[in-house]
Amino acid sequence: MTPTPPYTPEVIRQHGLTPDEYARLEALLGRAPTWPELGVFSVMWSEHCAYKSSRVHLRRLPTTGPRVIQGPGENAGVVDAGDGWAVVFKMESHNHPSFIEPLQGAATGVGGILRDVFTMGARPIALLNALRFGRPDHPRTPYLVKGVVGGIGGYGNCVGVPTVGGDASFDACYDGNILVNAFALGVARADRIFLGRAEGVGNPVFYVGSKTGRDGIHGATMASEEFGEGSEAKRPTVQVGDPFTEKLLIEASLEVMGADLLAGVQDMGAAGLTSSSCEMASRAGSGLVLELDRVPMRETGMTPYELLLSESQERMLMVCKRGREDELLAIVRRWGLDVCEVGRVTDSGRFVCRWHGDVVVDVPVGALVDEAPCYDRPRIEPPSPTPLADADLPPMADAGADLRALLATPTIGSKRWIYRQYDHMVQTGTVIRPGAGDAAVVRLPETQRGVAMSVDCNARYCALDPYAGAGLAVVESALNVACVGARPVAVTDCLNFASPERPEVMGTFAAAIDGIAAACAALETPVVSGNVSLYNETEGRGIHPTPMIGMVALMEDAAAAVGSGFPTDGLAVVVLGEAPPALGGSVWLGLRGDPLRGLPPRLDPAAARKVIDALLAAHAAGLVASAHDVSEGGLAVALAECTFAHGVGVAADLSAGEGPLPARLFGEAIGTVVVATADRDALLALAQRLGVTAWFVGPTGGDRVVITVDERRVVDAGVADLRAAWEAALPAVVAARGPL
Amino acid sequence: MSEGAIKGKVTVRLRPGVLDVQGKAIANALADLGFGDTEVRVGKVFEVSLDAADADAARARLAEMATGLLANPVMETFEIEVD
Amino acid sequence: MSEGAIKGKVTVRLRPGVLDVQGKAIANALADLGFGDTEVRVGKVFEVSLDAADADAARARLAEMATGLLANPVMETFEIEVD
Amino acid sequence: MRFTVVSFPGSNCDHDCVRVVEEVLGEQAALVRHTADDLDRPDVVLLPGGFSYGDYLRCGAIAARAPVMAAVRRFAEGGGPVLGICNGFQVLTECGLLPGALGRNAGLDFVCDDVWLTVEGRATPFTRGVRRDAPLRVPVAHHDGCYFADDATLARLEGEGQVVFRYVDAAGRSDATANPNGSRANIAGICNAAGNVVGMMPHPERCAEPLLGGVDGRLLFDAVRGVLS
Ligand SMILES: Nc1ncnc2c1ncn2[C@@H]1O[C@H](COP(=O)(O)OP(=O)(O)O)[C@@H](O)[C@H]1O
Ligand SMILES: [Mg+2]
Repeated sequence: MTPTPPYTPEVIRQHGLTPDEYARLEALLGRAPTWPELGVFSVMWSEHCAYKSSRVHLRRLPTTGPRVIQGPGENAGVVDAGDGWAVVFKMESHNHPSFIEPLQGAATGVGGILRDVFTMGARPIALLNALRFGRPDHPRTPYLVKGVVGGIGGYGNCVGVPTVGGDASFDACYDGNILVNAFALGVARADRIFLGRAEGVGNPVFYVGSKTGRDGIHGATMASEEFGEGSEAKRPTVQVGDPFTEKLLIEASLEVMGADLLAGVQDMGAAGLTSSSCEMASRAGSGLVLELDRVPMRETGMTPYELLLSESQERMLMVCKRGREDELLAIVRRWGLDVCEVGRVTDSGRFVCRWHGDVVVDVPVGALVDEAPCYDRPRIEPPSPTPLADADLPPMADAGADLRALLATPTIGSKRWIYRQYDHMVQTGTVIRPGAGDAAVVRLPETQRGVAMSVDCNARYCALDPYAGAGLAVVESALNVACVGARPVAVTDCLNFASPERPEVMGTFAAAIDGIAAACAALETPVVSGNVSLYNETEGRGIHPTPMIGMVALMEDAAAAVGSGFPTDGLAVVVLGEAPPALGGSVWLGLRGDPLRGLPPRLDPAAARKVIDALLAAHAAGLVASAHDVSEGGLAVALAECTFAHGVGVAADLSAGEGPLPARLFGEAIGTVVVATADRDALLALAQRLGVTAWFVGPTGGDRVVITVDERRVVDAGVADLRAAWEAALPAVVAARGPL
Repeated sequence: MSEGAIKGKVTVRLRPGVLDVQGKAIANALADLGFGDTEVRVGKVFEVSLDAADADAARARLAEMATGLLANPVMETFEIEVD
Repeated sequence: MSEGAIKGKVTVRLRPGVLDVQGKAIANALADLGFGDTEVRVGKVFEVSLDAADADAARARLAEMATGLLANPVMETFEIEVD
Repeated sequence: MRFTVVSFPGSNCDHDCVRVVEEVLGEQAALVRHTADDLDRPDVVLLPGGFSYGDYLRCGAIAARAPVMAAVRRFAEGGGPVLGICNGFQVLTECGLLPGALGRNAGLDFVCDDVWLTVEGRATPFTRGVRRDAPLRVPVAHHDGCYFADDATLARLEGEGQVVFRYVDAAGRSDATANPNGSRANIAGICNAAGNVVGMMPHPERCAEPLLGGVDGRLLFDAVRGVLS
């Protein structure tokens, strides 16, 4: 039976509302909500939809720029790509569902982010994903890795959008709370962008796509709650992805948009029908009336409450221009999808739902959206990291053995096991495939241009210093795209944090925002879309702050993109940039115990900017045969990685470096790049002219990685041997058999 | 496997209410092929030969296998039969 | 589907000579999990509700569906049950 | 010359095929839907890759029964050149235009990677004149590419020169390490008894321009163009 007011405190709590929030809700309505209304407020006022803890801080991000066509606030960000083309992109988390059911959780994460992109009228042309798993030997890790990768591949492969890159690493802080962040990018004509607005009083509203079942009811509130005992009981709410229907939905939606039949459109994502309709009405300042009994249903006996809250996948809400209904119906039906007129746009400013004629929901849209709670939660400044004295550095006996060990960590090791399961070539536009370069490059259809993409975040740096760590994620992803030859233009983010109700977590969140803001400002890469995922903790143990950054970059000529591997013998290897190598938070320190000590790499976005400019100038001058940025594992690991693609060795002399040997070899100097060039003098001259330090370290060639410091050969290892260790890392993790 | 192996069967089905994407596609295909309106749910069957003292022991063992590996309790239920 | 629908079941199995890679992988996994030596064959089961005059008619129709779509005779065999 | 590309719901390499025909070969392409009863004046028919009907049930099974397949069958039986790529190969085996079947990869995972192929057997419209002395490098991307046929069928295929492509390593050796999916006899592609219908798991349309890192796939399209003109 449908519960009626007065609601018990327990019922209110189950809807994720505090007593204060509930009191506010009643005050706004001037009465107690009906049961479906309570459900509607519960999702619209959830952290997931209302960004209630993060909104005050997100305002500090730079969001505008000459290329920005659409910043945050719509389903995805839009950036001018030149010649009348635009790229549309966003990143989103699906962490909690993926921990509960890794395959479907990850799959539906991909489905959701794709809808955010094609709902804007853009054809999706690339997917990336950023994954964080627990420690490699945690009993559940193999199952989670296999499930998540299988889910991402299963969905992306079937819809025919290439998964061209990503990032994956392992840390005990994710043992009870993995991260699955999915990124999608699409392309559209810049003057044909569709917005999520319920425009035009009297326009009919159509429901398009899969039928509604009881999937994921309360998914949005689940994503806003920490795990604990009892999350097992939430299991039946798992949503199942249907990539085949999504593929049809992409084609049908783009065709409907191409025929200019729509006044507004939005996918039904988290909180389904409720959030899509309320957000569309709110953006347009209009109102909506929905006839819920007309919604196509998959199960019998569904209630208005369930229909409003269901998170069944592969559904869209389309506001049709009046008089064009038949054309819309014809197109959608030709694609074999369910479609039904379910309501109309009104000018009432109210969200009204009827059930067989009876009004079951009637609330002001403003109360759901503008009046949603917004908190400036208490926060504690993150403590400053303390430097690690040279004397406290663990001893290093054999640099060659350490290099091999670093390459064999699953965080640094080859990700081929992952991307081999992703169709990264469908659509015949992938110019730099996963593993081939520091960023993925896809050509923009109908042009010579390329778009480069990279996702990055080093959470250990963020744990030590959230301001620097978050800024470094921006810097690193910008360096990645510059390595392939593209100019960074804009950012999407996915801010994964623990509970905002803990002041120390909120302190890291605020600091991370400032770090991103500073780096994005210096690099002139505004944030055009993003997502916040909070409550990433299990029984009070939070993840490291993990502000994932997705960087998008453009290049005039996709054919000019270069990879990260040394292509031939006889090139000069030059290190550009002079970021000081840091061992704090490094993977090398992790080999010897706790890595969360010392100072993380220094954040210097202005210096990084100069390196990027120099690198792009070198690309333009044809001086770059390959480029790879220094990151986890430091310069020695970067050099070794450059030898793997083509089996071309290197002899590097690092005597000119500074500091103790482990720092010179394995210190993580974010802001330096290893470039191979056929014209050493020209590259050094160009760097000098642009005021960037450039340092010739040696020639490519042979089949060994040889590193000399002060006339001592500290590393001398076969390329094939190192590569074997690097390639075995991930297969070793997933070979372990664990329970579900 | 020894000669005295027992044969059992674990049938795994999607929980009611969980979207069956295959079933949906197959029902559509059957309709297109002129089989009329049907409802289809797709499950998996694992036929397992195992060493066990008797049928009851085999049944218990199959139940453990089903919970630990063959079925995903988040989305599926299972049923066991032993010859 | 009308109320008087009949429920039937089509079980599809790989032919004996066809290598069952999934079954083999599951047997390996079971061994790793301490279930000892087993032999596993994986099949599919289609539970179909259809309109039919009686059980025999339903059985005939299911056989047509199996030959026409549900099983691939090159690799698979099928079996039909009607409640 | 006119290439008809048949598109099923869930096909996702249909536009890639059209692109190669129009932009790389400079020929005409027609995209024909699964409901069509006519193939729109084709000289060549391409069944593209993808996940027709989601690959639910078995890959290619539902597409093989789509209305358009009657026209494909007529075209094939009349001797017209038909190439099924990946999902298209699965459709051709499911509808009986090619023998055997394609099952789950032996490694159980989806595999997207470059592989090497030798061109063998009789000269089909898609392999006439294509080099046989060095392997071609062509990508695969599939979950169900493990070719199966019973012993008698396999013997017939080998005996009649119907094995058209075989997985090999870069040096041309055909052994288990070069086999991405466990196919019997490392078979990557076959043809029918008449030789005009060819199915292959690898994707030649994905390596027909230098920008994409390879051009060996173009050889197949050039071959059929040469045969017909
Ligand atoms: N989850 C993933 N999905 C797809 N590709 C991935 C994933 N993780 C890593 N990759 C790819 O593997 C390659 C190596 O990644 P990574 O080790 O992070 O390199 P780098 O140190 O240069 O950032 C890149 O091409 C990257 O896109
Ligand atoms: Mg990385």
